[in-house]
Amino acid sequence: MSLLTLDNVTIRFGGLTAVDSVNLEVQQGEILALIGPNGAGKSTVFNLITSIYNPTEGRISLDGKPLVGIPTHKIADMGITRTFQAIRLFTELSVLDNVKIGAHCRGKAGLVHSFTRLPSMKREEAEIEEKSLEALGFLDLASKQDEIAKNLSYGEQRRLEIARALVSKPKLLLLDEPAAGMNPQEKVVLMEMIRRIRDTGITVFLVEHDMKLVMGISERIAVLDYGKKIAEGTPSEVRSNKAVIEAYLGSGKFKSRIRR
Amino acid sequence: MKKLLSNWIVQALLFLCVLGLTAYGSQIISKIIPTYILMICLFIGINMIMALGLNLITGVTGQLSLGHAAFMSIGAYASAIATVNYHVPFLLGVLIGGLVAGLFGIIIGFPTLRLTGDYLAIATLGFAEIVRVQFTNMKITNGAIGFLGIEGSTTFPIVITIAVFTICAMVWLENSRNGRAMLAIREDEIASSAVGINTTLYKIQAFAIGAFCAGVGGALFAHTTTFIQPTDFGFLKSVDILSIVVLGGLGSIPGTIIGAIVLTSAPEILRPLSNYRMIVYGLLLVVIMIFRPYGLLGGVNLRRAVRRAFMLPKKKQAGRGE
Amino acid sequence: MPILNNLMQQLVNGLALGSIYALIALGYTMVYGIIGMINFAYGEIFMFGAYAGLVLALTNYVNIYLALLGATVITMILGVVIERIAYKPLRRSSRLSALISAIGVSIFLSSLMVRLKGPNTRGFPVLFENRIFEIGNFQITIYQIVIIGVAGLLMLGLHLFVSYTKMGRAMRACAQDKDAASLMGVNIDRVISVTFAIGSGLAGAAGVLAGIYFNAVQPYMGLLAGLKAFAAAVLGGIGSIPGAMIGGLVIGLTEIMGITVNLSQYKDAFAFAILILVLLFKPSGIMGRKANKKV
Amino acid sequence: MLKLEKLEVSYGSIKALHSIALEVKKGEIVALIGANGAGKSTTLRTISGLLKPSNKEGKIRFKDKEIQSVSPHKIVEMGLSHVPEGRRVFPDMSVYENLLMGAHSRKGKPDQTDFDRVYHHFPRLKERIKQMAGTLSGGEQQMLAMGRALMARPDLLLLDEPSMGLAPMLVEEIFHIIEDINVAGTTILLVEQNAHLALEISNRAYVLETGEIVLDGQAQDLAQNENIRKSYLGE
Amino acid sequence: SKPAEKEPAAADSKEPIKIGFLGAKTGDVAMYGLNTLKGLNMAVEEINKEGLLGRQVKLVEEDNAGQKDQAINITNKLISQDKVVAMIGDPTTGITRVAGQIANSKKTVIMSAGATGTDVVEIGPYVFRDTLLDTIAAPATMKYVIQEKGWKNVALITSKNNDYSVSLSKIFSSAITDNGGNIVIEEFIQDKDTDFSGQITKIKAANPDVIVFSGYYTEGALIMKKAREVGIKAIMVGGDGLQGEDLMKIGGEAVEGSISYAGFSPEQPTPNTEKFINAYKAKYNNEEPDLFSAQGYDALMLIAKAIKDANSADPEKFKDTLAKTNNYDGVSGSITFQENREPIKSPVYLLEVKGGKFALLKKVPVEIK
Ligand SMILES: Nc1ncnc2c1ncn2[C@@H]1O[C@H](COP(=O)(O)OP(=O)(O)OP(=O)(O)O)[C@@H](O)[C@H]1O
Ligand SMILES: Nc1ncnc2c1ncn2[C@@H]1O[C@H](COP(=O)(O)OP(=O)(O)OP(=O)(O)O)[C@@H](O)[C@H]1O
Ligand SMILES: CC(C)C[C@H](N)C(=O)O
Ligand SMILES: [Mg+2]
Ligand SMILES: [Mg+2]
Repeated sequence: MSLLTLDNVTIRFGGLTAVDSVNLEVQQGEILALIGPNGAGKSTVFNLITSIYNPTEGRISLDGKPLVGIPTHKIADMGITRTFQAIRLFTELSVLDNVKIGAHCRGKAGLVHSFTRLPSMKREEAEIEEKSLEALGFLDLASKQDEIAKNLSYGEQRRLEIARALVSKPKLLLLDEPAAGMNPQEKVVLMEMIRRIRDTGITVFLVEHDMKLVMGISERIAVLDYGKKIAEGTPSEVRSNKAVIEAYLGSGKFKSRIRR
Repeated sequence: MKKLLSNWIVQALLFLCVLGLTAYGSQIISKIIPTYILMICLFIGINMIMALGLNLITGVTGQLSLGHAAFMSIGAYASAIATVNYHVPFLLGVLIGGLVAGLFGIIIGFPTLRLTGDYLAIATLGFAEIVRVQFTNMKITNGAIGFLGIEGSTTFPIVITIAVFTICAMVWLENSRNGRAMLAIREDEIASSAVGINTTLYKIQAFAIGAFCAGVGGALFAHTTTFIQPTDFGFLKSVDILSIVVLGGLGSIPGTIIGAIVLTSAPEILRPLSNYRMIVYGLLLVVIMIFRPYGLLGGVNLRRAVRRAFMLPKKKQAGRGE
Repeated sequence: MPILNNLMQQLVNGLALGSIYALIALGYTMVYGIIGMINFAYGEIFMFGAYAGLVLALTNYVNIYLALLGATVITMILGVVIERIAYKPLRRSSRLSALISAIGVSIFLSSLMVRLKGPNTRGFPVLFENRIFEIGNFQITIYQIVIIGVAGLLMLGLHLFVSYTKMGRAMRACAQDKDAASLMGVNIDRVISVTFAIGSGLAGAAGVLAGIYFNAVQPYMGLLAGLKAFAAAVLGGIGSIPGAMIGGLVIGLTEIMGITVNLSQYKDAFAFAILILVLLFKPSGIMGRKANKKV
Repeated sequence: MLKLEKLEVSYGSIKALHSIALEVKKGEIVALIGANGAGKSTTLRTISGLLKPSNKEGKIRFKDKEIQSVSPHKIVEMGLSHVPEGRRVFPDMSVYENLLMGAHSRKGKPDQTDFDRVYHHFPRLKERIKQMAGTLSGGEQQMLAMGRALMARPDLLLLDEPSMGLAPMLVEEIFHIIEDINVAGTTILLVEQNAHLALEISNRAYVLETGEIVLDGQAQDLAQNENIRKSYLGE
Repeated sequence: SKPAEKEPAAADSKEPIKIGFLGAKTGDVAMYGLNTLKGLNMAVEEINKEGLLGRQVKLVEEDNAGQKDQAINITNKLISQDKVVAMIGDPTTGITRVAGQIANSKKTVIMSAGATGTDVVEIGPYVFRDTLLDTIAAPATMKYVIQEKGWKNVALITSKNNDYSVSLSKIFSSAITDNGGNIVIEEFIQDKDTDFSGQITKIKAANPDVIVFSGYYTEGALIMKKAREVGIKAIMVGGDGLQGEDLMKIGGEAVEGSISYAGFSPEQPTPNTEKFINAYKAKYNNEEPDLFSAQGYDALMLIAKAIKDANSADPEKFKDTLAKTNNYDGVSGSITFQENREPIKSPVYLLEVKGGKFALLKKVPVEIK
């Protein structure tokens, strides 16, 4: 059964149709990739799923429950968390706090608890801390827990974003270009991490331009171009799809035109 | 021993002891120190309480508010009306002042929280002006003529006790789930909602608590001056409180405390300069900001600094994967 | 019919008052839009301009134009000096730090003026004869015409300058990303100085004109003027020059309308209530572009 | 064309670069590769004047003039352009105005041929000429950042990860453009994570690790180097 | 009340007798404070020529910037640190009330040289003022305006955020009806407003015989300028808030004919007043003294006289002497303290602006009960 369903989803910005009647299903437990040229509307799809934008037309549902119109913060409660293409960390806070905040929707303590400090709250705090450290360890950031987020290098910041999204144990994790800015070596490590995340039962839906990574880990790939879905299938199907090659992949064999 | 200390009942008892000692100690102090100094300390305390509230709104949650004096005035008038017209006991009056102000914090919170940055700032400023005009035109407040006959019940021990309580409450809040959510909102609203933080809720919480503190401060103020007028709560009052927060170090509780001490006593310390006093005061603000751009204690991790100063070992970190 | 008459007259009154606000707001929004800082000392620069104009006007050798020019030049220099000393060191720290520094400057300037010129309100000498025109059943004075005209022209001029000149573009670039602008070869310090010079010069000129129009100059006049300018600039949309004009007019008209409907005692509340209401429906002001929330 | 000597840079108490030396000759493409946080961007930011060296011995020579204490806008005027990491387009300006900003340092008005050259490489920019840069997609913004730098007709172009976030086809295109620009006479210092392509198009390369240059040489040689293949080419 | 903290200054010591000045030198109301201070400094000079009980008088000046919290701090400082025997309080009612509470509880004399509102001297036996009371002068003025001049239709303007103006308007308002006049329009402004076109347009339509404005001269002058501009012929009548040379400086032609009252008039002065005016002009660069400097001067003189008469600088003693002041010939009129310490000043001077100066229109003697 499909976890997330996009049904005829369209969004327009003024005259521009950024996402155009897209139908898409994300299956429970899979790694699905969304690829397409720059400006095809991939990030916009993520923004639609997380209610940062509201679709002009169409329906989106998680486990059959509609998502359109539900405020962004409730989306996380329902089990979808994400990372951002342009990293959005809580830059002045410590790495550990960043992840703890990621666990927000798993906590219950309210204002009264803050002031009374009852044992139930302490227990919850301890639990959150433990989970957070676990998530940091998972993404190999444990040694940086006291660092201020903005002082991390780009690649570390990307991993921290994933840790923050992961700590709430979502059903569906949306990754927007997780490998951007990483070198090939780091990408290999990242690939391994994404696989391990999936193995804990979390469905992964990612947008990425690095074909080695996309082809390497996804079970299925959907392709967008000018807001429309132009292809969907297994990596090998997509790789050989003519339209995809023309619109997106290119030759894949870059050769310097100049003899040096 | 350690286990005993983490029991909340023991903690609560300890806290009450501290409060009691503070109250008792300050009672003694108030007998020794000359009234002039004592009154300055009293105003430091009042300003500290109000500034801690604003620090929660602006420093922790990142919502620039230029209308804190409005909440202060609401607390001042509400408590004055309660104690004078309805003969409510003083401390209850203070509580009422805080609650009414907090309620207004929520009321102003709802519509204006859609606004961000400077748009929010001007909306809060506008709100404060509207409140002031309203007080000027109300019968029960006696308009511009002012509200007379308030008992001078505020004492140094009471102010210090409330200030200590406020500080503790703020420290607790900041280290809780709620506090972290507020910090997250300051850093990035979109990312906050993406991790499930109801930004509106926490902003309103911050406004409510911040306004409550301002209301309590206002109530204490009214019962110190014994006479209040709408002009006591103008824009410049809001600016004064904001200056305390920023100059001390945005988001820093120790900073706010230092800020309140420095900025409340500065006009008094500068008295010998006589006619040049305010000129120098203005310069002082500029100079402090230039030399400490993040405020007196901005960017200083007090806990770490203390640890370093006393060479205490770092807290053992659990789950360190090495 | 008299009611209608009255209404027309009140409209003219509101327009003139609004133009004054707009005039003050133009320079404000300029600095505001480009440095991205709430320049709380702006009102005091306005006040300094008014005093400079007054002092110049009181010397026998100076006519209105020279007084205006002199005040403009003096406030330009003042603005640039203030920026260099009090704001530049804070450019990379939090916006609120600069705000407090600006508050310090404004306390400094107004207290200094009390020392220099005393706290009294001063009238302006008559620099040119006021004349009253009766159009149909309502009146408009030459002062009002001048104010409305000058505000309109300045708005147009500034708008063209910022939108279409190289300097104007550099200013906007600085407003959005200073490092990137400097990588384009923009001399940030110069752009900011020019911005402050223009903004402060406008404040000075507005000070003189407001001084003449209201005939009242006072060391603390900057506070209210600064607040109204801030309100007008935000209402119109931060950084938008036509917005500042519209914001000023809306606030002026609202105040006068408050008086017209017999709520004089609430007129300021009225103006701010309108401001808040407008913001609730248009959270970035009348002419403000919606903040680009692309994620 | 460009020469760095004993350059050290710190962020507060953290030293990001330890005595770097590096040279770019006229007409070359030189690649600077290294892991995240190695200090590549820091190096570029220091060259273009956004950061200042933290030591006195640190020297940067551009066209035989010392520029380590010259302000960024003067360096641009001397013919050095820097496409910063993360694009940094002006979000509230149109694409067209962004391009105009690129030509800011040049005397007089940019002519149509400059625009045509940019449109030729990036036809999409022409489609979006009136759109606000802030609403462009990530890739579109990268194109704009590149296009904007071209408008300055620089002698030396610093590129900080130009392929980040670009679709594969565009990555290729960007690298072709880099070559074209180079052929047309612009010297290039290129920072890239995509070491494959970077080494493919450059003459020489430097490898940076935690603020120190650990290796340098001809690009082809480095591409064959065992260590490099393992740590930077992911093989 | 708490015990006094200070040692009563021994009468035979040669230490100077300290008097505090508590007023605004900066901030919105600085102008009143500073003018009061000028009068005070003159009084000090004069007293010190002869000495008081063989001692000198020393003025300790502090600036409260018009703020109540600062006023509290200063009052405490003056009493507990500087050990003043008396304070010349802030000229505004608001701060006098706050400082009065403290001074009274610390048994230090305080005298305001400007407060006109209610609930000032009621605070206690140490609180005084030497102002002409609006409750006496305002009805007298209205009687003149309505009955003698026959201006029955009144436009009443109040500065809504000014406590003085709001209180005074209430008095004016009942005095107008008492004397058979009627208020054809009531308008509101605020202190620091500069544009009054909206209100004036409405007033013009109401066509009043006279404009009664209860606020300060700055706004008064600007209102009249606007009124003349739109062709209103009626003159302005107001309280002692209109007293100040700046009324004419700002208002010029437009305030010609305006009527206001004061306990002080530079015209037809008593010999005492004349002496004061000349000395003031000599000291301050040919500036004319105003109501506040005159009342400030009188306040200190009154206190000095009480100290002298009581032969003691102990406030507990000389406050009673002070309270018995009868028909003191001050430069701002003759002053008598009633039973309840409220001052009666006689006569009330009705002044008219004539040729850019305040000219005496009428002296209204006040009966002392
Ligand atoms: N808030 C907005 N206002 C106007 N246009 C927008 C907005 N958000 C996105 N767009 C436009 O929608 C299109 C799709 O953008 P989107 O960011 O989804 O692309 P993308 O597929 O993620 O591209 P990339 O791979 O470069 O990140 C782009 O042309 C972009 O300019
Ligand atoms: N503004 C800053 N403040 C403090 N430290 C910084 C700052 N910018 C960078 N650093 C630190 O300096 C080091 C070098 O950073 P730099 O950005 O130059 O790396 P990079 O090689 O460009 O990495 P990437 O490939 O991730 O872009 C890193 O450790 C980083 O954490
Ligand atoms: C300064 C004075 C005009 C003050 C006024 N009389 C008052 O009582 O407040
Ligand atoms: Mg994207
Ligand atoms: Mg980098």
